Amino acid sequence: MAVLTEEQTMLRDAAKAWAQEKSPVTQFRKLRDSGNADGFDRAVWKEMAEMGWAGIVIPEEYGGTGLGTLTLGIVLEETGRTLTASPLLSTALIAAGAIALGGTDAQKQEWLPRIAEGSVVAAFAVDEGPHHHPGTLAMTKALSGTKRFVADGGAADLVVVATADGLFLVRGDAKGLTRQVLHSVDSRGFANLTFDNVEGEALSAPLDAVLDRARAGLAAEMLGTATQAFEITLDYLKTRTQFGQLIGTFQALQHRAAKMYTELELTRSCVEAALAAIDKGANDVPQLASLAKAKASELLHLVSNEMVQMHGGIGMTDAHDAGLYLKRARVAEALYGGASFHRDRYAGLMGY
Amino acid sequence: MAVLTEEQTMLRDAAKAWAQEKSPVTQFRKLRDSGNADGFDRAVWKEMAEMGWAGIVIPEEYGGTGLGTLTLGIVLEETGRTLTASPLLSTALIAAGAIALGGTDAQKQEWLPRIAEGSVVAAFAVDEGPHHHPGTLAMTKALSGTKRFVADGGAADLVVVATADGLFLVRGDAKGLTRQVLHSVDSRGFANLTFDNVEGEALSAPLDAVLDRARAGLAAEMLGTATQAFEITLDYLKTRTQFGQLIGTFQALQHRAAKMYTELELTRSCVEAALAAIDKGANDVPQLASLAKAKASELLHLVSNEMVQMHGGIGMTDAHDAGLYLKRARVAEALYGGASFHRDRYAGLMGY
Amino acid sequence: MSDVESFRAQARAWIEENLPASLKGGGARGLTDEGDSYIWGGRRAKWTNPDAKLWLERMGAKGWTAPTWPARYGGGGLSAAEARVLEQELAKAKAPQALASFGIWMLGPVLLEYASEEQKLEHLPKIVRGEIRWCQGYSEPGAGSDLAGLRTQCVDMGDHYLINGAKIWTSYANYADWIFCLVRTDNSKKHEGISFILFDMTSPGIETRPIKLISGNSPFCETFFTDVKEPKRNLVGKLNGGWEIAKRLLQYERQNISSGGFGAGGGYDLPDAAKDYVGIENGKIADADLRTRIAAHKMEAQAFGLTVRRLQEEAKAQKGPSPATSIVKYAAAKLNQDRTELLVEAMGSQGLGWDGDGYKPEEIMAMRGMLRAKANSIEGGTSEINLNVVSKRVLGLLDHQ
Amino acid sequence: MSDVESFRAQARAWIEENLPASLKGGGARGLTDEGDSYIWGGRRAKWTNPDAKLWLERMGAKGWTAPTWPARYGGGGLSAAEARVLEQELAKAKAPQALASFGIWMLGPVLLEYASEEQKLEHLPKIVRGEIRWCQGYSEPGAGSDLAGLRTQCVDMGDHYLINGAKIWTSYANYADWIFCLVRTDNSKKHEGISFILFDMTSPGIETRPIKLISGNSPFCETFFTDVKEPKRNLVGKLNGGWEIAKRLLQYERQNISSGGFGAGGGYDLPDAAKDYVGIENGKIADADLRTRIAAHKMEAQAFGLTVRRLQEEAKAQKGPSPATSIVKYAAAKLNQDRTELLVEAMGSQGLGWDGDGYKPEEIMAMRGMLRAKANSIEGGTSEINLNVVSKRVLGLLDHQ
Repeated sequence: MAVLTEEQTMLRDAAKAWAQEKSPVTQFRKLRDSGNADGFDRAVWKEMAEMGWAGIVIPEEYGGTGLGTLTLGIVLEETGRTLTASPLLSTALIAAGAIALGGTDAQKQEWLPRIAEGSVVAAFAVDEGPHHHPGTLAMTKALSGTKRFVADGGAADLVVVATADGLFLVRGDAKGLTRQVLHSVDSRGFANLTFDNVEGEALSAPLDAVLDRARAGLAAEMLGTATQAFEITLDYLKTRTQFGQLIGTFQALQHRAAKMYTELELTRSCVEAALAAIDKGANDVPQLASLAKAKASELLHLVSNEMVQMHGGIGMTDAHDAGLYLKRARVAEALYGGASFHRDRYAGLMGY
Repeated sequence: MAVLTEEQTMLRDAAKAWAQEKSPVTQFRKLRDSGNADGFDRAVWKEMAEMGWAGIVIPEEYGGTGLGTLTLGIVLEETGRTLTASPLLSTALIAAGAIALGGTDAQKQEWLPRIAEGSVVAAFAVDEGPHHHPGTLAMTKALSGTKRFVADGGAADLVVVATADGLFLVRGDAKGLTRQVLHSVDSRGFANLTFDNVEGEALSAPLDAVLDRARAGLAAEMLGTATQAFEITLDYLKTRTQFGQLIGTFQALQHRAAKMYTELELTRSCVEAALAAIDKGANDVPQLASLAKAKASELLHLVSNEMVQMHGGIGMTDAHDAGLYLKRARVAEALYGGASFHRDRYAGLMGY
Repeated sequence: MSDVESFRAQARAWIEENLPASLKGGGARGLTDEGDSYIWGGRRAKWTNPDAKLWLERMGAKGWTAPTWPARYGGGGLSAAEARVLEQELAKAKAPQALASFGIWMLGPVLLEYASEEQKLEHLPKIVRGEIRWCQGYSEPGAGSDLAGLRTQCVDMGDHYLINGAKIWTSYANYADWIFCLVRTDNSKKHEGISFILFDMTSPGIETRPIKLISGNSPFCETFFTDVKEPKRNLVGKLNGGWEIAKRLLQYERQNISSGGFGAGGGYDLPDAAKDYVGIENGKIADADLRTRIAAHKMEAQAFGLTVRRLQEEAKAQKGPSPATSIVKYAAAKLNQDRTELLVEAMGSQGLGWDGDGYKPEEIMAMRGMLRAKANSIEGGTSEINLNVVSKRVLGLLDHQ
Repeated sequence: MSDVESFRAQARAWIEENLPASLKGGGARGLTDEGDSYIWGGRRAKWTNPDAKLWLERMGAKGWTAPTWPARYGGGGLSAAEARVLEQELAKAKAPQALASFGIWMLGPVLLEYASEEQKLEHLPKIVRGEIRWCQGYSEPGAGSDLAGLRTQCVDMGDHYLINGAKIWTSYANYADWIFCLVRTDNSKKHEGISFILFDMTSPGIETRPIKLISGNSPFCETFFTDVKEPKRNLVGKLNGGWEIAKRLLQYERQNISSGGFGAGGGYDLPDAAKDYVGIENGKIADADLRTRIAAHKMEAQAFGLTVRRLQEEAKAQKGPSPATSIVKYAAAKLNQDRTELLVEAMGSQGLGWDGDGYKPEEIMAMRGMLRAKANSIEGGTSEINLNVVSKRVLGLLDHQ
């Protein structure tokens, strides 16, 4: 854990308490079983906004607290721990960050206060094929075509659309915009959005800067998810008995647990460095964002697999939470580029 | 171990007995410490030839036994176990195989009987850069340029030279051929051969077929090397005590040992399949040869590292054999293409 | 013509004549109401395609559902060579497997070895003909990897046994007619207090509860026994001698579930999926990183296939399994998990679907297959147990003293 | 100007004035007759470059070889902030390290904590000035990972101790003046029978034998003690209380040998080597497989560097090391081994040289560095021991009961 300010520490403690007590995994399970089409509970989102989380990267003059990306990352980590489904990443980090970064004063005035108060849900539409490949977008300012696998795309009142001609803001009720809600394995609110000559407003934030915020923020959420998955597994190692022994006394499992812990610590450093670099406006944001997302993807892949394996048969049952972690893991791993994409990008950024 | 014929079983037993008793690693160590420039002991090579090993792939009419590549692979595995340094691979398998495959009757008459009796040492010169890349040879039939890292290139009486215009046979005393003997980490007889308009005789064997023989044969030797390295390590796990326990009772080491054993068995299947496919003239020799060499490279890399690690400090000393296995491993891994090269080749052969 | 070749001609002719037309050419699906492509038989079978029933009856009558079992127990009485020929001819005709059966794969072989003549004559023919569908009562909630820690009580009541307890991971217990079951007949010893018993699942006091898995399917049940009475003649082997039978049966289980690599051959081929979803550049899968990992995986798969074949050949030559067979289950599990993960990865966001219009059936199958494959390293002995077995029995390493 | 900034100005001026010209600008090699670039000091030092001696004397006189040690023991008496500034200024001037010393890295910190005032005054100033070179007598042939199993006997003879036994992996014992040594002073207990003692390597009865390593170097010795007599005042801490000191010293050892990633930053940079030896296609390393693995490794290296920095910051803020520091040694060892292996692989056959004309010095160094790095996961506690420590002390997992 990075050295936090007093404000950050208080916010983290509040977020942890809320997530563990008010929004444990049982809540997410209920949401999933309810077949909610938004992929999140609007009342819960309102509650989160009331705690000020929707405005963490929004300047005070537009109704936020302007505490920055690292601070929001701390909250995302805590909500990620319990698989809390909400538009915190897409709305409060990505869309709000993009508008704060590149919006005109009018755009900021129009959207940021409403995001901060939780009355607008926003989504970020990037990919046009099954793989993340922002370097080759076909959509232009004419805003026609299909954006795939848009997080919170079903519920969004506002869509930040990436095109070859830059970013655009599109209203959820814009003419020509149609949505196909997806039933993704993680039961979140993904949708395909089809644009037919839709009207939008240019937003002058660089795509890469917005994407790197998305990646670092998602990596923070994934770090939380992996941390809690690891802790649940560690608890099981300390309680499950086989052959008259706690299974956590078997050295082969101990070494695997120690390696997971090592990966958790290494990934934490990358995530925190990427978030801090964004707040500082540092030059190395692109490489740190790719590092954080790649490491978080590898970490969560490993930990979610080990969670199932170390739980044995019980981990294979739908009644246990391991499957929920595994399913969310695979989605988060791929979103905004998997480890493979980011290794390639990192090498390219470093010139080899 | 493949199901062997009676003849193969006898040969294997004889090879195993000879390698373990007459040519244990202490012999290789002596050779290394003597600073022998050939990288092998000519008296030992004579002895191996007298046992008929130099003629295993040579037809009976040319003084060999014509038992085939799989049979020679069985012997290579046994000599590989004890790091026996000899031109068995380069002369008896590669060069003899190339001439048997594509030589004119005159070429066969001239070279094969002398190879079978052990009076000619032959080498195979392919690579022109530090990496194996036979698809882009610059040397042509004019036979000018430098061939690098030629196994047994220092001692060779005959060199099979790969060029963009096909293979050529070049006599060791040919005008314009100069040699730079290398001090490689495995203390074998590698050399750089520089050709200045050298006279050679075309040999009409396909380069890829000869290379695939080289790869499968080397993989067999590496399988033996890895097998013995594993057995030495397993013995140490059964005798070394720490914390009042044999270290082989620690489950983390047990699982690593079991995984190595798994890799050994998987690799054995690939090596034997590649050798058998060569003897059958099967269509899938290229993919099986790449499979065998890639797997053998990965296996030996793993086992040689684990050998040092599981021996602890003693494995780091020059007095212990672990270092000799490690050093030979790295050379054999790279020769005729490492795992990386062969993964790429395999994917290409399979059309993706 | 050799005997084997003359058998081949007979087999081919028989198949040509008896394989119902609707099942020819492979690809048969939805043969039964369970919606899968397997014919499981049994008393409760419901046939959506009557030709599937016909095929089972014809094959069962020949004993070719269990080709090498003795004819006196209903088997085909074929030699190993003939059985291979039959297999080849069935494959050529792309005939569906006439019977998928834990009775044939697991129970039958141990009955042949351990059961009384009376028991063999009672059970084996019904297994061969697919009349009785069996399930396996091994694991318990507290006894997974430590199978011998099982606690289901079986008490000798003089003229019958009284069984109380619970099993878990009983495959398709909700569809099975009979169960082969490990029970505790002596509480004072661990391994030496276990017996192997068979009984009818319609006996009073048995309840099955399907377990929903993360893949969405329910191939397993929890099974509860409350004062279940069973005749004493259903005990196989000696009282308290069940552990030896249990271990032998596990060997058959591991061989069967892993020798085919958990079906790693089937479905969307990885390189094809990668080409379709990632694209091609200069004839290569466009993502070089993924391409490398796919190639490495395909090489592992080929190495595995060559190993299974080699071990079979060696076993034949040596009249017994090589110690190396113990690596097969571990390797097969890892391989299938790697394959299904790579398939999901190759499909990108299209591989992340659960259901609904947004995804093609093969995309849904890729995700569910990946989730299902997580069990490969748990079912039939965890990979950790497999590695323990290799290190102790094959490599001779010891437990802490 | 803050105090720290005014210190920066002073330090810079002092370095400018006192760093001998021949040592400026970095890259200094062959400073001593041991042929390496380190200044080890000690009574037996032979100086091939007298400026190296001068630099050590000047830095030692300031106490800046041990900047944060108290001035009364010869140290620099600097605050942590000042010490960082000094380090930065020395780095800017590319000054060679004035003293490489196990005395500073390992012994000094435990003397400050455990030694008597008299012992501190005797030994610490000589360490700071590089007058006495120390070696470490810990491991024994039968006691490697199980360090507490050591058997070197130290018997109380009334007016002196009598020491008999053998040590192994004593770094540079053949060059050292004094040794800090673990000895057994009670055979009836394991950990509670160990004491920590210092003595002069020129005492009669000590023999050192360099061990040749697979890398060709001999940085370690076997060291034999035959009836070595030592004054009783050289015992540090309590009799039979050495294990606590030993463990603390090991913490310093692990921190020191791993926090820099075993020097993973130095030498030929991997991507450069790959470009030079493999070639470039479309601006990328031509071998896509190798490129991917190099990128993955460089990312690990950056993650490691960020982690070391984070742990330092956390330790500062919390006034004590985070439990996560125990992962550093393990991670550093793996990282350096991966780096050196990739460098050898990138160089192809040019990375496979031992010596001779056929190879450039950096090529030979790549191979020898790879071989040397194999010890990283053994020295100062094996990776297996590190993982045990993490699982027990950090994760709270237990031994078999």
